[in-house]
Amino acid sequence: MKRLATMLVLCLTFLMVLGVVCLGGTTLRTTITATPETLDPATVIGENDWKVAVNLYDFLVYPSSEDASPEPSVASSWEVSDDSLTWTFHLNKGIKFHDGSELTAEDVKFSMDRMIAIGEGYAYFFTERVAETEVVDDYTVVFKLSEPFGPFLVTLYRLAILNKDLVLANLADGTYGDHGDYGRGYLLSHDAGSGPYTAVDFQIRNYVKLAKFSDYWQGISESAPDTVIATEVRDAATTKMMMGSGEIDLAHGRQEMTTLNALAAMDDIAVASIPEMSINFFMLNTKKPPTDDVHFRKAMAYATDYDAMLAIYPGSPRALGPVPPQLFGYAEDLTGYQYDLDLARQELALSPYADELDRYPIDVSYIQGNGDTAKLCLQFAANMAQIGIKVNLVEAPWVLFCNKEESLDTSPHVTNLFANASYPEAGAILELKYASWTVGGWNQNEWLQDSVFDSMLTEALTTADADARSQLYSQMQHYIVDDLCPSIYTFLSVLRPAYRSDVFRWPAGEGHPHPIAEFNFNYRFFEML
Amino acid sequence: MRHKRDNRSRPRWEKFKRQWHKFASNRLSLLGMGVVVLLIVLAIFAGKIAPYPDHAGLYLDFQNANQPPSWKHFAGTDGCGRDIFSRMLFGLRVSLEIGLLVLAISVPIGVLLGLVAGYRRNTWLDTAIMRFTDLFMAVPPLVLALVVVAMFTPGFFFAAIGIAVAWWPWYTRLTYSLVTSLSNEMYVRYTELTGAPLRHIILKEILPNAVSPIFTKMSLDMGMIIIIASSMSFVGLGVQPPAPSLGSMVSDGIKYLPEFWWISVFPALFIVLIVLGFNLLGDGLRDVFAIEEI
Amino acid sequence: MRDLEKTQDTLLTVHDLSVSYRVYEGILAVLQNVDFAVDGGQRVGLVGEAGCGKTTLLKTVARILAIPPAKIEEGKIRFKGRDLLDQSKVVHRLVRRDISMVLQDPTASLNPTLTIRSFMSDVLKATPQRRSRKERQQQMLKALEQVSMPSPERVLDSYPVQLSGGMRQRVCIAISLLKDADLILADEPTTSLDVTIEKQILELLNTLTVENRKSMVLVSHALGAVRTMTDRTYVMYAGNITEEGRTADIFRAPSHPYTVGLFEATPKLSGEGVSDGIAGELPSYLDPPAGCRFAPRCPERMPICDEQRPGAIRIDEDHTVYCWARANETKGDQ
Amino acid sequence: MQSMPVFILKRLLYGVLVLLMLSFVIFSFIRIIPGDPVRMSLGPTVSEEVVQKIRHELYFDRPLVVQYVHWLGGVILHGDFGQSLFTKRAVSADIAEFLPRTIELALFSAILILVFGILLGTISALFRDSWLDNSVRLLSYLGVVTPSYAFAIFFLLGFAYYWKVFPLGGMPTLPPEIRTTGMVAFDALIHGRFALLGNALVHLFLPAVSLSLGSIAYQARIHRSAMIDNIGKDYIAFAYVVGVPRRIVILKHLMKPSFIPSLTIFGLQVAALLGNAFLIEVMFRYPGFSQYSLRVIMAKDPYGIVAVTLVFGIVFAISNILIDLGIARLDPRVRLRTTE
Repeated sequence: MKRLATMLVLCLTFLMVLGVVCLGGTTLRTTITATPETLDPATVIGENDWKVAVNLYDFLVYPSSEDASPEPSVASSWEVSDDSLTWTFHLNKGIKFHDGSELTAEDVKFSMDRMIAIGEGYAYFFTERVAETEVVDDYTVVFKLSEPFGPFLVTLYRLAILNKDLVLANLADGTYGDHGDYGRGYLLSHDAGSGPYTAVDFQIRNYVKLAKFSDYWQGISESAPDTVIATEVRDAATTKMMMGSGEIDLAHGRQEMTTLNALAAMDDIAVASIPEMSINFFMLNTKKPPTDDVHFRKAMAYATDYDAMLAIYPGSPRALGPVPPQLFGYAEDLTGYQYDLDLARQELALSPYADELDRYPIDVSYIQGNGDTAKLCLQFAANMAQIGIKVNLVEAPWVLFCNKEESLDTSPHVTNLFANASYPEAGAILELKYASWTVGGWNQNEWLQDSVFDSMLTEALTTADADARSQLYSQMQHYIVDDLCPSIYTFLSVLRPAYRSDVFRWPAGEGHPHPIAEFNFNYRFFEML
Repeated sequence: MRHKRDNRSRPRWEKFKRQWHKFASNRLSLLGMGVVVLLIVLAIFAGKIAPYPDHAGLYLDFQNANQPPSWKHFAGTDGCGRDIFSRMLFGLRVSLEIGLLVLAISVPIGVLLGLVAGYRRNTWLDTAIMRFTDLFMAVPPLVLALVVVAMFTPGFFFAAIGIAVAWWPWYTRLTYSLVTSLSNEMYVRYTELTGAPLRHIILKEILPNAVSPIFTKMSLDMGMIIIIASSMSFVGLGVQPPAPSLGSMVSDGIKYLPEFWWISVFPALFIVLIVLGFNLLGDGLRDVFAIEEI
Repeated sequence: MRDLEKTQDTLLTVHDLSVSYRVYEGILAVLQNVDFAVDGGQRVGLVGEAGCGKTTLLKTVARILAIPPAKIEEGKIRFKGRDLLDQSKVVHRLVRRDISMVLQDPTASLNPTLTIRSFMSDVLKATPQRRSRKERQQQMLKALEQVSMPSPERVLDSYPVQLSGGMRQRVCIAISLLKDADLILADEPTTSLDVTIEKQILELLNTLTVENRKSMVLVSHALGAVRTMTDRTYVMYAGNITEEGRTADIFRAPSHPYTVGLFEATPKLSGEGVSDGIAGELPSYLDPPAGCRFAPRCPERMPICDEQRPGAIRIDEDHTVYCWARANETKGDQ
Repeated sequence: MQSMPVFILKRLLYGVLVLLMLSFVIFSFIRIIPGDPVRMSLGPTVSEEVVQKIRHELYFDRPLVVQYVHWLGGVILHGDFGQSLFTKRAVSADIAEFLPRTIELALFSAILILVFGILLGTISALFRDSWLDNSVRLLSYLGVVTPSYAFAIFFLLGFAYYWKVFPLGGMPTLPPEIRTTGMVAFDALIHGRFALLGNALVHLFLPAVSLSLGSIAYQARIHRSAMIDNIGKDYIAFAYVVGVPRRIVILKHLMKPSFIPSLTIFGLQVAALLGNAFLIEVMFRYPGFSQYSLRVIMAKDPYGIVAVTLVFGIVFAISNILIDLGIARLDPRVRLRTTE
């Protein structure tokens, strides 16, 4: 059997050589936690989907690598009416889609209409806000809003521009009237974009293969990788092996600490750190006893040993409130909560459940698979035990976890989760976390449903003036953190992709991570060595 | 009636002694029994025996995380610095509990249905029951169990339910075949002729003779069930942490291979030992009762 | 005069053979110092109630005794002047060529998964002479016709299950006659058959052996058949030869009390023992009586019977019996 | 013999019937359990109209029976198993993508089981109570009691991490142009892509072995005992005594009847294979059907789950029928009974 084995191995090595020869050019081999489900940018919100999408598609405006503020991209310039309801965008000429046809205002309108019609993914930014989209001429497009929407520009980071003709040429019958399936079937495995890379091979659950798009309208440097292969590798052992043997150049950033340490120990392997617009929450259910009592919640917030938790995620900055600091509208003057058992006990004493704690054990649910999260929750449970609160840990597979969040009675007292801002403004995460209309999802276990907060949020979002909006945001953060304390904010999430520094250079590696995590994986800015 | 029963019971006792003799004459069977007894003792007194009983539940000591096996920690420690040996002992307890629970659910149901179907042979009832069992034997047990658990919520209880759902049909089958063969035997015919009521025939004649095969199958199944249960924890649909379960200990360890091999290897070996014990015991019993491959 | 024959062409001699079985409960001493001989062209009957070791004897001779659990404690078996107990190739070939056997139970002796054809052709392929497929075909048909099998072609291509008991037995005989062995061991070829077929089969064996001058050992409960078909008869009880001699003499004047009882019980004889003929049942082989194994059931039992085993008593020039009672009688005569 | 087709047909029909009932049971399960899968898959930010629209597309707003019948129609008429809520694509497409690989894995292991199980069983039966026999028996005992994932761990540690003779897992992808069956090794073979074939085999090896070892052991045990109690049978003795050469007696007269019980067990082994494949595929990152099933099961993906159970049932039923045919082929008694 050993002989057979060695024979087979010979074949294998031979094949590897063969493979490299065949591919030619430079290849960047990277891993993702899961392949996208589809290449259709209108229907997805997942990190992995967008890591790919930013390479396939272009956007009217592109987030600056400094503060994520909008910079011209497909749109060379834009202006907004005084009532801030009419947005006019002037497009660059000669932008080529991957099939060679030119990107025009028609395509922009089509993409917006399609997104709203389908109504999935990030469509909720625009539905009921974008009243209509007008094509003035080939290079001018106008969005008419039904109400002012402050973050409108930055939400356009999520409007990927599709090749209208290509999509329409590939309609299958479906339920979108004369648009058939609106090209969803086609876009499952094809892109229809103008981005720096085009998808050449996509095997779901397996890998995506991108090829450089040579006549990309902004130009693309020679040194950028000619081919990018993103393989789905979830399990740490394999990642370590493949990194060690040089089978992959860039590992996804969601490794556990033990794995990262093992990786960092290898030579030529560096670990970049990319702060995400995302924070780790212990989400306290504000409708279920005992966590429905604010004093109880504050007690928990004081009883949490934040440093111990940061020790599990070394290098992650402490979070004081729900908003990551790099976001527009972050309240600098938040004080938050510190580990202080005396304060914790005082608060607990004020709560009606103080003397019957053992009658109220609390369920803490977290997602199976990541050992660090598990440690986090174990730590949390240990802390709660210190003030006499009994904790049952419930590890759930991702989807079962989501299931429970659907209704109030099935959702646990506490969940631990990272919540991610979908556009670089405080409003994004505040809405996601605490608005009444986002309950029933895994992002909000608080079930806050607080009318005061809702009205503040609506006001903020519909405020066009930046400073005024920022003001409102910071008020909201104080209201949430100081008065309601619906969540315990542990730390800011940081992506830690390990990569072979001898194979390529990239901004995130040079200490200039892009403020929006997915945009760090625009391979146009990579430099193969 | 009474003295008739006495007549029956004395030979039974003799029979038992003879069988025990035969069983004891096979070293492997004795070994199996020894292992099983030992395991049961370990499980019961896990709290006393385990060097670090508190490590079974919520316990964190990141300073001592991932320690290799040593005199302090026979099987090393896991990512949270918990003593793996202690957790194995409690995991054993959980495994046995699940095994017993599954059997406690599936055996009575299975046997009952089997008896009914067997005794109402060639009636609509028989057909209905046996077709119904086919339904549950149409997919691999693990698949069925996983589906059932996924429907509800993962955890000790539903894991057991899930496995039981996939398991009872085998007992129905077994009992059915036993009844059909036994009821052809003379003495049951005889009781039938004497007009003893159905209940009497089943309880007094069939059941006593069906006990040993069923019992044997149970001890053989124990191993299988423990494997399946651990497989379910392995994919996260079994017992939930911090409760230690051998299966999830193994799967947790996998991502730490190869550096921290002990995290998953020792629990895996322990599972092997458990199953080995029950199989040896079961095979011993099978030889004694001279039962075909169940 | 018989001694002359013996020296001339003794085909098979079994001398002082003891065979025992190792079993869970202990050691079963079945055959005990058995002496047994078959001459060329001679047909020998072997009678005795079920379980008295006849089959063991034949299987030992045919070398198909399962060892273990069986074990040959002592004794010699000579066939055509060769020692059958040695495992050399020569002997092996000799046995395969010249000894054939018909087993008790035809159903058990035919492989349920093979057609009669494939079985027979396996046998034929093994025989020394080379045959073409066609010749083999004819050979098989001939063999089947020999045993007067109706529609042999159909039988060839059928499986044992498709045949009746009688047909199976004939097939077995046909197969065992395929190789023309010099010695045929027929172990109760007619149990499990109804009387008419029994008659046919026995006659069949009779004619076949007579025609091509074969030697045969016939084990049978059908004493009538043994009487008509055989030249010599051995009577066995519990692993001992109790009486031997010319068939005619033995049936005319049975001497051993067991033989007497056996003959009286004739009609009842078969699987279920001899309760009507002789009181009691076979001794357990685990610890057989030290003396004469028949003693416990013997009507003429004497003290000595329980202590010593009786030696051979010649009551006639070719009629030997192993019995203390007879020994005393002969003394009395002198 | 002539009415064998009828027998097969009967078996098939019955199998289909059982599977239909099963799928219906699962369906009703999914409908009664709390939680709205559609809303679940889309998240809270998606507007109610959209969710309602998709519910309607997928017949979740109709009565159970209507939905079931519609689904069944799809399956029967154009092999459409409905749409997966989570991969957002036709379940049938997923099945076509993933099933072949698992089939290949299972076939590979099944062959290993049959060959080595029988081989070892025969050896230890023929050399009964020799050291060879004893060691085989000991090993097979350990094999039987060791769960497949334990094997997987040991092999990963040994062959993948330390000696590095085998890859850690995964499976090379099949270039679309040579995709015929979707079984990587097989397609590579029939298209003469030997480099790919070698690569595929090297990736199949560890999973297949860890998957089959337990079954091999069990198979060996069964075959051994089957042969041993046949050795004692009269027909073997008879075959010897009428002069059939030893070789033929063993290979034919002894083997053939011994196959009957061990083939029956083999049927059960195949079932075990399909079950264990779950963990093995997870551990070796083998992009197969079991891994996919696990995903949809956990996702409570309604059509996914039904399809998965159904597919397992079908594979299961087919393998059973094949086994039965094999037995009928071997054992005239069975064959005659069935054709009576």
